[in-house]
Amino acid sequence: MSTLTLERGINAFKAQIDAPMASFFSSCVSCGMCAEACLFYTENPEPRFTPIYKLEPLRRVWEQEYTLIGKLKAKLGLSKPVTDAELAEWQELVYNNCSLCGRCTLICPVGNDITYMIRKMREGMVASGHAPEGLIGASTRAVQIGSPMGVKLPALQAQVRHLEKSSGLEVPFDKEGAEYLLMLSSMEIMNYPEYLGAVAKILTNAGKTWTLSSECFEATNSGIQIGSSDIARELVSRVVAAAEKLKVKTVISPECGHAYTALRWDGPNLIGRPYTFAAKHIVEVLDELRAEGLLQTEGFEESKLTFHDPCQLVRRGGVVEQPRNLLNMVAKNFVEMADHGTLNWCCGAGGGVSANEDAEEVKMKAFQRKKKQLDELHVDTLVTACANCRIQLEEGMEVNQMDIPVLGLTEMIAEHLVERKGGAA
Amino acid sequence: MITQDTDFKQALDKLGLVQQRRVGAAFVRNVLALNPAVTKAVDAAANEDTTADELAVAFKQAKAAALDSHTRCGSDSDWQAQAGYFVARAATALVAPDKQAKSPAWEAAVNARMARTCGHIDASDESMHEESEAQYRLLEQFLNDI
Amino acid sequence: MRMQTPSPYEQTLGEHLRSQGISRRGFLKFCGLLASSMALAPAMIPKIAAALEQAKRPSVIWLSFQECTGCTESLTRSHSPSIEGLIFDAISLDYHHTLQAASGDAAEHAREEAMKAHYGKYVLVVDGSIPLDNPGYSTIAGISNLDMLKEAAAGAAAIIAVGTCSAYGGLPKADPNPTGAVSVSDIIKDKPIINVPGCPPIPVVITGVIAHFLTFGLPELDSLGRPKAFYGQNIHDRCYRRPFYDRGLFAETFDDEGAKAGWCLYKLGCKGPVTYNACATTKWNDGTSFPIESGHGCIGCSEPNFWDFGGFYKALSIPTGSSGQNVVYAAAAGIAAGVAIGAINKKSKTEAASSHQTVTVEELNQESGS
Amino acid sequence: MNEVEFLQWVKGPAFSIALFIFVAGLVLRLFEILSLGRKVNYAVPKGDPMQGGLREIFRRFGTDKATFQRSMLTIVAGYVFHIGLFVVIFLLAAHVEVFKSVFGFGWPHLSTPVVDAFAVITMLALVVLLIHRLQHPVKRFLSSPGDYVAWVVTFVPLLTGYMAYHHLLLSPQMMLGLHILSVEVLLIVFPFTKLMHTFTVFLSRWYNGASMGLRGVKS
Repeated sequence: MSTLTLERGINAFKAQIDAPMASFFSSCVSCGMCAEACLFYTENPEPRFTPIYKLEPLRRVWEQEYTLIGKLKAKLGLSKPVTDAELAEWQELVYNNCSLCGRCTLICPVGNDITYMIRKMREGMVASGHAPEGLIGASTRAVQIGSPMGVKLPALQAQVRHLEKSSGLEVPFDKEGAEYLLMLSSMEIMNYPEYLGAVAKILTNAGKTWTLSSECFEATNSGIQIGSSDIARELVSRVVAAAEKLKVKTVISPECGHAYTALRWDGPNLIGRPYTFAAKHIVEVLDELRAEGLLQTEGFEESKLTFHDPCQLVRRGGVVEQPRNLLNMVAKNFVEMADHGTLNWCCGAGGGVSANEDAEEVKMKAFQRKKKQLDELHVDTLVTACANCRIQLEEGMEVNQMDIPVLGLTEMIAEHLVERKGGAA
Repeated sequence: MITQDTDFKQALDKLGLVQQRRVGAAFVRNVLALNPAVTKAVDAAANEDTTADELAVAFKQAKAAALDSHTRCGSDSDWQAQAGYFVARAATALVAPDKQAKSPAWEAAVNARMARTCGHIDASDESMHEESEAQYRLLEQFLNDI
Repeated sequence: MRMQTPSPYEQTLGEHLRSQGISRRGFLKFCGLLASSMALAPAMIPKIAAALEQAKRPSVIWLSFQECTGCTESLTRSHSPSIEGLIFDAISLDYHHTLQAASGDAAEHAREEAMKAHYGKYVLVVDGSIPLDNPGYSTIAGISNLDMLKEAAAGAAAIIAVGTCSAYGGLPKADPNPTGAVSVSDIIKDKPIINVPGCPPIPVVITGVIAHFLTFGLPELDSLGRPKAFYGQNIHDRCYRRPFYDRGLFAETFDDEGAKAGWCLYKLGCKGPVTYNACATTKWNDGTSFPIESGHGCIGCSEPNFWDFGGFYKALSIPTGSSGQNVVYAAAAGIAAGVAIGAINKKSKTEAASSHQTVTVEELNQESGS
Repeated sequence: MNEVEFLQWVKGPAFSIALFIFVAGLVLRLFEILSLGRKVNYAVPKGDPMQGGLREIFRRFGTDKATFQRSMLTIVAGYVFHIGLFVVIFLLAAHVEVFKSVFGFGWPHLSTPVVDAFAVITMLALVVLLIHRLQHPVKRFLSSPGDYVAWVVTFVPLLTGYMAYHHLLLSPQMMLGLHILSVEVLLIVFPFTKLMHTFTVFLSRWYNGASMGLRGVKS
């Protein structure tokens, strides 16, 4: 049986390097500003956590393979080939200390998309056998069981029964021709089952047809996080197959940022063709319902609250206004953090970081950035729209003894929902 | 005789906050074996003399227990351990500060059912139904007592 | 004071001048002019006078090779009464084929005689460059310039290379240098050589150098063999138009408002910033003016290779090559190389992509291969 | 070789060689980069990549307030020396003449003392940035020999140009020769060092901006 080798890793680097990356590497002037944009550096200021440095092995492969000077240097023995030991050393930088949040990409004065390159670098890390254990486990479960957390269909069905019983709502499975196919993240099934209830309530109330798929309910894509297009393709193909089989118009990506990126942006490129359906984040769908007048709320949250922008929504998805539109429907005292919207700081646990047990300490250090942002504001409540952000934020609050409850946006909207005539229950 | 959730919920909604906490405590006690770490919080909820300060302490402990037992994104699901998480969430709902508390008894009931289900979730049996039936009886008993 | 022999060659300069009826007062005035032209302090005048008084009238042999006689013209067209004139009285010009009365064999005979009589003591002045490609390019009485120079240099006390041709090769050496012209210093390596470049050199500088040689011996020279006393000044630094340069006011054409207003001629090709000569201070035609004052940029004639310096009317900063064409060729070469390298890059990328083996979770869960 | 021949050499053959390598190198490098290609994007765009690319080319000249505060020295000194370099390179009369000789057209220049002042400020900014690079833990850590080479080949032409203008230290020919030579060194190493960012910065901002535009990210 084949094994993962350094050679395969370098080969993956070579296959991944494209014109934008060559341009990015050519443009970097080592100004160090990306370090200041990255919470893994600002909260743990070791120079090796500088975003661009995390790409050093990839940069060297580019230089040695794709530049005249680099080829010359290599011939003259002035540059050494990337070694297995180096890649092993870089694992911590590429996985534990990067959540692919895209802040460096936004700040870089020469315009380098560092996040894009780290995502690509992970391809080589996987192929050379340097992916972290946690993500290997998640990817394996995702491929073999259908969920990175090993959640099986019966578990979802049990949650659905709970929901149906307690709410009286119908939660359909495999309803062909439904407008929406609702995807979930295992995080929601396991930790926040109320999310499903909230969406069910809102969609049903809006008079929309929607369904779950018994063949594929998991939207998160461990393949993207670990950085393997092969695995990511396998996982996203299941979503596409389910959606196309049920002939839905829109697939709803759950409150999980990276799932959205995987489904919305990477998916079509992984399968090599456009989708036959639209892919939207739940917040986008909710905002559309709001705009159509199908989502009406009553009452307001009295507490002073702020919104944590999930990085993949704002910086990699352009979803900035939608959550604010929704929040303003139900919150009177909504305040913004100093850096919000596209400039928001990551929670510190996305992009696969939270799947790596040895990133535990790093993750909590990174949370300090969020703490600083929150400390400035003195809010009572923190709202977000990503299950993974939510867990990290809750944990961070707990560790730092901050007494700010973290709420999911969808659930908050559902609580204030005005039940329409014609909508069920 | 309560036979369905709509009646169950309506009955719970009629109760005051302190009473909701007390009956909710009864729901959680029914599944407490799955996470004994929140015993103190459940006790605090059950006792109508508990002060706001004591509640706040209990709330913190329950929250900590919930965070302690949840499953991280990407890590392998352990439904047995996850049961403890739902017990802790149930307890947390019970002892939430007054202004955050939104139908604590209902929340506790739902989470307690989830906790019960967790143990059998991969087997997909109907234990959930048993737990809600148990809760209906507990509520009826509570309503009789007051 | 030593006893002088009756021979005119052995006369001291002082004696000779007096015999010519030049007063002490006139002599001191001459010394004063010398001092100022050499940029010496007035306190030096008595020393110059004393030194000149005692200097012997040296024998001077003037050889003209590939030249235009402009240097001699410059010298002789000077105004009288001039120091130049006086200096000519002060030396014994034993051979100068343009100026001497004798011609033909008689002239050559005079040269040979002077060389023999003053062997090791005479001063050799050279104007014009020496062709090395073919001795026939320039001969005097059938003797090649090279042979004549070598022979004359052998007995010379010092050589003064007058004019840029003899100092640096001059116009004959201009690209493509058809005669293989070289300077005196390219041939003669064992004698002190004083370069007095200029096309032509300023008359007073020629005579000043001779006077300096007579009074104080060899002058201090710069790295190009020029006496610092006369060539220590940068034209640009001494130029009266310098304030315009500093203010960034340049004439764009020879007849625009800027030119009329006397603005800096840098853009019109003035080489003043890299030229060392006394023009800006000594001036020409009895102190009347110098080229820049007449509205033309300095052509840098006292500098080596000035004729090949990218054109008299091109600004100093402009590269001499044809850059526009160069850029086109370079771009073409870049495209050719780029296409080749791009193809190689593309090939290795395609190879990498096609040799990619699908990563499976089974592989992930193995111990990574080493 | 005397100093005049040296000056003549740097103005003549050396400049031609340097200019050739510079232009050919630039073109070659652009081919090298662009030949690696980019995959077709099948995701349904949320916005116009073209617009996003253009927007980012310009937006990244500025920065948000917090980033400015965090990287103030880098940004301010960086701006000063980039503007200074622009003024010195493109607006000195002598340099305009050079460009005119290459392109066949020129443009107005600034008065020499103004450019001179810019040169001094630019050198100061560069020195400040070098010290910062040597002292700032991240910058020092990131800096490769290439970064220092880029600094030196940028600084030396400024210094020699300044000294040539003021007739300092060496003879004007020698200094002018060294100045031109240092520019030639700059031209030769330019395409093969980080100096290449002068051109690729627009390409990089474009690529990044196009990706942002496609995703509907407005910054």
